[in-house]
Amino acid sequence: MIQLFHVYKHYLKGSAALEDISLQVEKGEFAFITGPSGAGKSTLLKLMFLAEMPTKGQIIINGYNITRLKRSAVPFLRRNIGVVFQDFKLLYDRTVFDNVALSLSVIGMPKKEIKKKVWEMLKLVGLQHKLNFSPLRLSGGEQQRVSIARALVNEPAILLADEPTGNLDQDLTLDVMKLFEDVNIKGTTVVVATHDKSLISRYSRRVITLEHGRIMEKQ
Amino acid sequence: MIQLFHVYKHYLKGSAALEDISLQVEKGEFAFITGPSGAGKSTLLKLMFLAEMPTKGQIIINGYNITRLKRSAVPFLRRNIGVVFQDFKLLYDRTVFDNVALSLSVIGMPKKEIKKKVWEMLKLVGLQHKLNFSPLRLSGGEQQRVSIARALVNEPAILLADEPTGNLDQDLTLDVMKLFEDVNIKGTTVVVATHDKSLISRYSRRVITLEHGRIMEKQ
Amino acid sequence: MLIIKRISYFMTTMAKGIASNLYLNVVTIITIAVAFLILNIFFVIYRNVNAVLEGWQGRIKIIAYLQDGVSSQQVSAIEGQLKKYGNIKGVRFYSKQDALSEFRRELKGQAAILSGVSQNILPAYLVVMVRDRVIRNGTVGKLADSLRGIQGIADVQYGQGVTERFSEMLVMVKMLGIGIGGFILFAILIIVSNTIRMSIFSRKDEIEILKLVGATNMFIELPFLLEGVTQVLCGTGLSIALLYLVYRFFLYRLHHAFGSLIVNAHIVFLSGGTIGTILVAAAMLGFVGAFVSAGKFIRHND
Amino acid sequence: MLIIKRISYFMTTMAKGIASNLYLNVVTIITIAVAFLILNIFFVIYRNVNAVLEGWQGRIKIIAYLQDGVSSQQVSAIEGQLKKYGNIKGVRFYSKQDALSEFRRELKGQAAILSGVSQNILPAYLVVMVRDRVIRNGTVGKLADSLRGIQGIADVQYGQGVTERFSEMLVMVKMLGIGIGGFILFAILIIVSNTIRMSIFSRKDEIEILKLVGATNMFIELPFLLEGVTQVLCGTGLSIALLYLVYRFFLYRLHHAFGSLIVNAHIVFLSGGTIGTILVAAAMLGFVGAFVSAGKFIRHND
Ligand SMILES: Nc1ncnc2c1ncn2[C@@H]1O[C@H](COP(=O)(O)OP(=O)(O)OP(=O)(O)O)[C@@H](O)[C@H]1O
Ligand SMILES: Nc1ncnc2c1ncn2[C@@H]1O[C@H](COP(=O)(O)OP(=O)(O)OP(=O)(O)O)[C@@H](O)[C@H]1O
Ligand SMILES: [Mg+2]
Ligand SMILES: [Mg+2]
Repeated sequence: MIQLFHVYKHYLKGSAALEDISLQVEKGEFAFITGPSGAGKSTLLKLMFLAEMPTKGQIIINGYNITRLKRSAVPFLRRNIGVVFQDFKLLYDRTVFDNVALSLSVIGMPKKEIKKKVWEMLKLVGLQHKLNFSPLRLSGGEQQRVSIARALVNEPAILLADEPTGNLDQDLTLDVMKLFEDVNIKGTTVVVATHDKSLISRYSRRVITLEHGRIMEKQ
Repeated sequence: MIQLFHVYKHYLKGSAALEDISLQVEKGEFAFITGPSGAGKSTLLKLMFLAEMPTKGQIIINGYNITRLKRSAVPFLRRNIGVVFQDFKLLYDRTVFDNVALSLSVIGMPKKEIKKKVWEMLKLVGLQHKLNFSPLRLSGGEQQRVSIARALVNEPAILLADEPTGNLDQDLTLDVMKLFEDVNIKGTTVVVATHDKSLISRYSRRVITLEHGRIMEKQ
Repeated sequence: MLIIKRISYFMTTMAKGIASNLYLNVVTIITIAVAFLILNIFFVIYRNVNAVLEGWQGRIKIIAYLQDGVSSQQVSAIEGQLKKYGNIKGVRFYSKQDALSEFRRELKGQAAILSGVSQNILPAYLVVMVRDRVIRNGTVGKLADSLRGIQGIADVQYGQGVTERFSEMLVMVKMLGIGIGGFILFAILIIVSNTIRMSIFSRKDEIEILKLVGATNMFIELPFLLEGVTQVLCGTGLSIALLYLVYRFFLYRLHHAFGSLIVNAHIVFLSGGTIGTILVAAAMLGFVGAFVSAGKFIRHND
Repeated sequence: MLIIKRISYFMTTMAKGIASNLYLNVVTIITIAVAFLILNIFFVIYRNVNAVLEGWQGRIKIIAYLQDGVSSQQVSAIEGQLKKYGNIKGVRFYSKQDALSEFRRELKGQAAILSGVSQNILPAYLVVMVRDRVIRNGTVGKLADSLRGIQGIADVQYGQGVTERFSEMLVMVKMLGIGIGGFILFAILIIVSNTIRMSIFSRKDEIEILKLVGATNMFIELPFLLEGVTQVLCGTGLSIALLYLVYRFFLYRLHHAFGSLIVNAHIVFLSGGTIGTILVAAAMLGFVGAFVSAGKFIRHND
């Protein structure tokens, strides 16, 4: 469960990115965050997995108040959260396999198990034949799918996806959304930030709309 | 004018990215390249501005056969081509202003003129107030618009845009497309690679569809 | 424990890190090797200069001229008295006859000037060998003066001025040695910590991403620490190999050519124990360098 | 020309480059400074050792003992003959009387043994100063032998063995000097080219992007070349400043304390001309280092 209480985020330089955000995403919920470019979607997700700290307010993830969390506890909280980054954040000097395996390596899973899980995950996003490529050798959409695979491979309790289909064609977009729905059915809380109106209208899910750092409407 | 005759592209590792592509984009034309993820759209654009060399075939840009071009001539050809990269390719240790000014600096334009041109261009993409920010401090969509500004600021004869609206909301997408149409009217040849079917259907322009590295249909 | 269980992961990650930054690593290792080699060559020079000085120092002695006509009993008595001095290593008696042959030996080749010198004109004397600490303390003069009071001793000579200078020179060489050696060591530390920092710096994306997927600091740091240790070990190993070549083809030959002139002690290569100590120290240096750098970029960057 | 017109662009780009990589640049500059400082300190040591040896060398001379009863005309004739030798710098005559006073002076303090030495027992002699080149050639013995044949000369002495050893020692110090100096210079070159490469390496994205927007290689390269030159110049300047401190607070004082003992020449600080030469050489070093590195990453990477 994700709870935000009167959260503000001001970056050092520049105006407020988020202002007075209060919201609650239940365990197992599927929510879209939308809004125009620069509205604060990515910032909101960044707060949720502790990439940024709020300027003001309280954030509670899975029962932990993350503004009070000890530094050393951060990695363990993050292991329950899979993240698809808007800019992919892949390691270009590792193979596709290694990139996806990363989330499993850090929790000390045995090699054999990692191999099996990564292969299955890559197959789900249609990249099993590019296993040993560097992400540098992949197209934009392929890189995005590697990023998605990495976020999902350790079956996290929460999935945060930032513009996960920006580089995907319609067929792949549907495939990826199907994937998200599947993990959602298995109990994972899913939060997807997107500017794609057609995507949102195709799925009748909760939509949180941001504009200039404020929540506009809830549904 | 862009002409390709029986062009093939095989990357060192992996299967063929493009196979037997022949096409012609007239001076002043506006064309979409579309196709599923991994079809070869980015590769096709990369060939056009000499980021990659074709494995086989001839490419003629503005009358120059680029497969026969001297190395030292490459920069001068590139100055006539504006490119919006799928992954933005911004300098994160420079300001937004400096990033956009780059295309003008390399041709030795006086500082004062650069200042004026860059400011006007940033205003067109709605980022004039983020002039002195590092791109690191910008949202995904904002970074994409910086990339667009840099491609257009030196009024190139050819504009190649790879997925230029992947991170933009609908309003901004329309703004950017309007910008592209404007430069097209002024005589610039525009080639836009996109997987966004709705974008293509909104504008009745020529569409080149790729699939598995081959051209499927022309219109 | 996770760390132990995943040892192969850390080793392969380190190996991948080195491979992906091969150029940087090679340069780092060469730089470390060169720096250590400079230190070692300097060390050899220092040891030899010191050996020369110590050799000279061994030749410093006090000569006590005896009064004419002292009997051999009196000589024994004086010798016995001198041997009780804590600062005196040994005493040797030269009779008038000995004195003449010594004098002849010293002036060998200049036979002409000796024609008029007979046994009678030279006094008998005692050569007093002093302990090293006296020379280092610069108190040879004091000791000599105290001998002057002994019954039967006519005069005392000890190369006035020269002994003091030797002590000063020894101190100076030692100071210079420590100063320059310390300085080079400091330079090595700067270079090592710099190169390890570069290595971490060039992988800061990787560090960021590892943090985002939930890696602990320890997990991120370990391969870097291993890399730092490996780098410095390789660099040091290389420098020892190079040093051996320098020793084998330069110093060793030099020693055979001019050895007796410049060095009293043999120039020997580092002993196994010394090499071991150096390698352990190097490993620690690499670890500390990597740890400090890692601290800056990994731990303090949450 | 574009290059000239845009000089301010290149300067600001370089400055921005340095600022954005401030840490790397500071470390680079310090590393260069340290390396140059080591070289300079070594240079000072080398110069002083050399000076000591050259001082000793000045004292090497040939002594030609004259036959008893040569007249002063004969002496003048011999002197005249000797002065014609190209390898002889000067000749000085010591009469029997002079010889005795010299002998007294040398054995001063050991007055006891002189009591029986009268004027008659010492021969008159000539001191022959030889040119440096003879010593360096190691042909003092040959020269001495050729003097033996001259009418009126009874015997010739020249410190057999010692002169040859001095020549050998001089050659050795020079070899060691060139060897170690060259080695340190090589080490500096590795370090400099390494750090400049790192600097370019850390900005390879920038290079790629500049190429994509149509910059010529020259345009991309120039700021890096300027940066290389600036880095090495700053490093060298810093090392000269440091050297001055070392000189002022260490060597200079040492010289005043023990000067006469260790050095014949004064220890002086680098002259303005030398500093100028060093800075020009450093600038060229930086340029070459940057040019080579830039070649690898910029020109050969189209
Ligand atoms: N540098 C490279 N080395 C090897 N293979 C490559 C390289 N770049 C691209 N490819 C491969 O070539 C094919 C075409 O890639 P390209 O980037 O042109 O696709 P795209 O149509 O732009 O896809 P997307 O919509 O996902 O960006 C893909 O299969 C990709 O994996
Ligand atoms: N590190 C930062 N420092 C300063 N300002 C920032 C930083 N990151 C984001 N911002 C600013 O905060 C605002 C919100 O950014 P955010 O990335 O959350 O937008 P977004 O909704 O994800 O937009 P997009 O759809 O374009 O990705 C923007 O105005 C952006 O410029
Ligand atoms: Mg965003
Ligand atoms: Mg693409």
